[in-house]
Amino acid sequence: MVVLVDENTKVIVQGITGHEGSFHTKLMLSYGTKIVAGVTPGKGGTKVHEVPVYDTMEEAITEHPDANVSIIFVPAKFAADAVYEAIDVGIKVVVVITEHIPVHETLAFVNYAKKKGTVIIGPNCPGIISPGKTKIGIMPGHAFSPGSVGIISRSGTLTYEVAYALTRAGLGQTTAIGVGGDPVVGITFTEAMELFERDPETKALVIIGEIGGDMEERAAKMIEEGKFTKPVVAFVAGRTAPPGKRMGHAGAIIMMGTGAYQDKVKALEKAGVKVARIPQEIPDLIKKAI
Amino acid sequence: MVVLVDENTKVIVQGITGHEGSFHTKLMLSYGTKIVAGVTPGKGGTKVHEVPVYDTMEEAITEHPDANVSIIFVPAKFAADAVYEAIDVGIKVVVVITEHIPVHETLAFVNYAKKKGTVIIGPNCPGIISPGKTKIGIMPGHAFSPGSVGIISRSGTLTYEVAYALTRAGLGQTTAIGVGGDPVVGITFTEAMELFERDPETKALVIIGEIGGDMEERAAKMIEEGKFTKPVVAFVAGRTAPPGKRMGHAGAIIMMGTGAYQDKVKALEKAGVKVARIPQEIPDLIKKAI
Amino acid sequence: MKLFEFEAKNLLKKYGVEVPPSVLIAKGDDPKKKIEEAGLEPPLVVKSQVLVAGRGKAGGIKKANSIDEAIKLVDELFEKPIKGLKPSYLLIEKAIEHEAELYAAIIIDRSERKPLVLASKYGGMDIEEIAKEKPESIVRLHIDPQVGLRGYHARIVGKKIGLKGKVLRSFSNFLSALYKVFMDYDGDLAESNPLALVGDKVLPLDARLIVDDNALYKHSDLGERKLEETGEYTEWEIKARSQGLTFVELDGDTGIISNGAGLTMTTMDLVYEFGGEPSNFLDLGGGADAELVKRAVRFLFEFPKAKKIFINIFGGITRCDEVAKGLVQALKELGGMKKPIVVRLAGTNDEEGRKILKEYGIEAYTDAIEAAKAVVKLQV
Amino acid sequence: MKLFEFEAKNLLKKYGVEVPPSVLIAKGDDPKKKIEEAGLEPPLVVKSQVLVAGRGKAGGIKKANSIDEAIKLVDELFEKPIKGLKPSYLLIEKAIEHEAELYAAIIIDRSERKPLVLASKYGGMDIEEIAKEKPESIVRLHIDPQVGLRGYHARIVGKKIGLKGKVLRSFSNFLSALYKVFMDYDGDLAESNPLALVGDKVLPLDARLIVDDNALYKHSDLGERKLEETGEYTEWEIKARSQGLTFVELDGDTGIISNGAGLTMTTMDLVYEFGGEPSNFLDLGGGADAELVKRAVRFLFEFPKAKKIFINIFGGITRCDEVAKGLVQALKELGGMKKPIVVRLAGTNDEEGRKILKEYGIEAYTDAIEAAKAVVKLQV
Repeated sequence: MVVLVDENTKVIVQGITGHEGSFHTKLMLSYGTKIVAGVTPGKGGTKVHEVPVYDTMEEAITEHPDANVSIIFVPAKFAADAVYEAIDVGIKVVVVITEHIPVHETLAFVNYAKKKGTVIIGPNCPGIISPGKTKIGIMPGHAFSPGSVGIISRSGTLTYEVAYALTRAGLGQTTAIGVGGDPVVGITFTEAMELFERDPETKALVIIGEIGGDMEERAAKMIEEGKFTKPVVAFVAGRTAPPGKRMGHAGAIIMMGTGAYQDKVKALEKAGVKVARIPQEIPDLIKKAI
Repeated sequence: MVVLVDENTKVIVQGITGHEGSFHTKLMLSYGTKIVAGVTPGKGGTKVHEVPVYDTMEEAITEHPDANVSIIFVPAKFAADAVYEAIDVGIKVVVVITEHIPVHETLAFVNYAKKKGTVIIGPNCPGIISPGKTKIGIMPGHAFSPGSVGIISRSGTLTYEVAYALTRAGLGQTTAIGVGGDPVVGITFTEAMELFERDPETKALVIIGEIGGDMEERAAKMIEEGKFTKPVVAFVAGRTAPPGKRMGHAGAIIMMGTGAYQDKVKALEKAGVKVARIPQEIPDLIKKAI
Repeated sequence: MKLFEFEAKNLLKKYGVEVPPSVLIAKGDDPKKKIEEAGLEPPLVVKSQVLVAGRGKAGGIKKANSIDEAIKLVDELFEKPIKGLKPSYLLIEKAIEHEAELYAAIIIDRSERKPLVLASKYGGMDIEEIAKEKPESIVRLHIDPQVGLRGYHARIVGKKIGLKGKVLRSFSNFLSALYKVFMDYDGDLAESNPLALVGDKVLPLDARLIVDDNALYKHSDLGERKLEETGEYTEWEIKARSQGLTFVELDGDTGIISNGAGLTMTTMDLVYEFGGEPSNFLDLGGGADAELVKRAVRFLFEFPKAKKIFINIFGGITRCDEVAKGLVQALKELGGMKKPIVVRLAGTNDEEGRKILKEYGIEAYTDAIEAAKAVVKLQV
Repeated sequence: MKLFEFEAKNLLKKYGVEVPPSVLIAKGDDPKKKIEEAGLEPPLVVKSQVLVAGRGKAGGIKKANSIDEAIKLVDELFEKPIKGLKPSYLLIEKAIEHEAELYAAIIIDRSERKPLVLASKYGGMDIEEIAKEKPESIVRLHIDPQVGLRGYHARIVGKKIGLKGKVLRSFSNFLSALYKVFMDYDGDLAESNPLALVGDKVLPLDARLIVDDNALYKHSDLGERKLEETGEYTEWEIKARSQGLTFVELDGDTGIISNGAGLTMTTMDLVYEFGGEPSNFLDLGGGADAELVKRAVRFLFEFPKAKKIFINIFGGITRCDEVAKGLVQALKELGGMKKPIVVRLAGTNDEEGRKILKEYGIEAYTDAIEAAKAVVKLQV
């Protein structure tokens, strides 16, 4: 078993006819991901890389009732719409790649998804991959390999970097989830950790954090309380970032006295987590931990 | 057992210091209703008929954790607020006496209550009474008497009229619920009927309908489908009301081709319900039915 | 409150909807100047701004092929009553060539407690007519108010009424705006009929908005509507409203005063049942005080259709002693019983009420049927 | 986007909040005339409209006991830089006598994913200071966005910061309006500090609103904010932004270009780790094309602090071949490598990228550590 998605997952791509949507549909297909349909309003009836395109999710799901995951490449202005559309046709995992979605909109659809029992990954995230099985996201597939390490991360490129290092060290991955870099995201570290805790294939977990917010502190608390029992290695980006400056995206800013690098590392180490100073140390720490 | 409320029900009166709130608190107390607290913002610390008054529901419920029903006499402009406040402190039955609440506000709080598992009675309703046990509403207590007939009604005064006729005919009541005269209300006929169906003390039911809407038709359908199995007698007000005219309140208007008197009577009779031409016929019809 | 076509269209415009170019003419305006200032070119449509349904069929909408013709129509339509009502405003619009007429509306579904979108590819006639003639053409979609009407809802509806491509996008923008107006303005109804199909977009040729009267206090920007303008009320109904009375005029001779919509209707039913005919519906509502009762009695004394009066009160929130006091005060001030009155009191404080009336010399009934029979029997 | 005090107060006013009487003075205005037109009487407060925190302590707020004094202060404050920034506007307000200074704010709690109300009876200092000095005084209340901030939420908060009776009602109205502004304008933060207690009401002496940059397209009524006015950006950061680059100036000599906030920060961390010091953070973001890379490289060539450049790319949505193309184009157009560059490419299309660079004569690294060590070693 792996987490949330596997080789049988059937995917709908929302915003499939756009530049990024079309490009990554091709990459996902060549990775082996089962993409059964795409949706772009007004483009119904066309095809993208042999994938049939529909005007609405309702039509897509009627034609492909076995679809269970959607991935969204829709521009920020229309992305929330696409999320609600996916939830309302019963999609249970929605991966939101789009960045720059207004945070009030994210707030609203994340709350709505929770009530409907839908898992949102993102927004502003690289997606989810179960190496060798399926890739529902924009990560470079060759950086990953099948194995028994789980990854959860707030950063896209850093995830690839770490997976690549693990892969080169012979440590494959069960699933890697990029939870997204926005201040408000769907699935959080602790929610993802519950899934990894239950997954028998996952033997160890890598947490890739970032300054800002308190997801890392909450993860540490969960470990300390004994609710996550597998070995964990962490890395937190932004050790040398000056406080108060917004580093790239809104998630990575130290505000209101929370989210500083030192606080996160202290909390993680207190919970017994090994914290790497640079990402490339992670494979060795994992090997020592398992 | 009776429906929703009984002699152990502990009541909070929201808007207790107002003219109507204070007057009916007195009447309810003298009926034997257990009123444990009142709430009026800015009037905390005072008393009304010996009932302690608080500024917020949070304080009231902290001091009286056994309170489980609230009744609202707050003016229309602030009534929705009071409903949310009651729901959010965990009150499970909220009786909304207030009329003239904007329908969009009612729509929103009725949906919210449903999600939170709270029963709303009203708005624009006379309340609920279990004769001899408790009266949470504005009905004249002496018109009612304990017994085995249930009453559900869209009209206030008409309910008293019918209860009075039943009482004079020796037919007491288990519980009478005035669901309210607005176009959108909390508990509906069919939802109330589910409760009466499960109540062993209720041997027969009186439905007091009105032109407009389709609550009577839905009740008829429920009976026809065998989901309500006790004897039912109905009366529908507005037989001689001219169509298209708004009779008194917004609920009683025939619109969009639904809600006409004849349609309702036809549906009820098709389901085997005896329909009285005047309210005073109801006791005889009930006697024949049980 | 019903909004005039031009008011509804102004709101839609505020919410980003394209509407036909137009100019509003008030009585006394110079139509030629107004048309020229607005830069309107013929063909034009001159539309009587009245709130009654079926305005087109009643001759309230006329086409003009020249500005001169439009000016003539202005004079004509200002003088032309539509179902009894002369307009205070006319809307002159550019006549729009269009390929089809759609129907789109949002109402509240009271049973589902949700906003409901209604649409049909057969616009231009009443929704009741569409429901009769092309029931299968009506598309219905409930909206979860927490989610709101989103682009995809509009697209689902649009596709089902046969729209595609760019028109679908235009329809989606239109419907989203209509929903926003509906929600922001506490709409009972927001409607466009006909909604015209013009090239690759939709354009509302007509627009209606009915605002929940209970919510009007939130929308002071809408101004007030004179009852005379609505076409919904008779002269006496307007008079009653100005006195704060909930009154509906009927055709019989028995004046009815009761409390609660249900009981007042039932009182009418009772009078009919025993062979009488009500002259009106007058509901005191909940918690009537002596003052309101006084006003109601005085009103029915003046209302010529009412030859006799039946006051049927069952007290709940209304107290029978207050009713009795109001009645006695009214009779004292107005110099006695100008019309014969039958009173029935029951419920809260009925004994006190009965006592007050008895002191004045009125024997109030307890039983509604007896009272109804008595009032029907009264010869006037 | 941060709003100026006067902008935030204007919004609050629009939402029904009473604010102190005031007049806005732009550079070049006649303050005497403006004050008189506004009917303001001394005592007055003259407030520098700058967006930096700690304005009061920095001398940006001055009291005037006469109109003449206020006029003098206008001249003085227009010339006085607050933390390096001279104001374009001054706000002259009636000085309000008050009994106490409260704190009230609404932010988004990212963990709970809900709006969070923060309030304290100890206003007048930063929330961070309050959190340090009087942590127990901070009242927190999460708001379910579906329900909104209702009167009773405000009353619960108000009571907990010690308010009663009429003041409680005034506070409740204020907080409801603050919440509406926060929600309607996509606020990251809506704050009043100090919120003054004046008799039986509250009055915002200061007001702040930060609007989510991603939502600015919905709020064109707010106008635009020149980066120069914000006080948040250095000259080079402003220059970078105007070119669409996400750039933060730092103090070292190693220019950093990377993709993704996490990787860019980590690249900084790596350079530090091996003894170097970054001169900047420059994040290409997701899906950078050749054009963006070209702009970034050209920018760092111009940026004097960067003596050498480390380009660290791990391709996901960004394609390494695009990065390579952009770099090569930049070098060609700018006449070669003006500063030494170390490139590391991995991920999507990295082989293609490496090939393109090799053709131009650049050997790109695959391993980030080797690359970081190499750039640190470079003598410049």
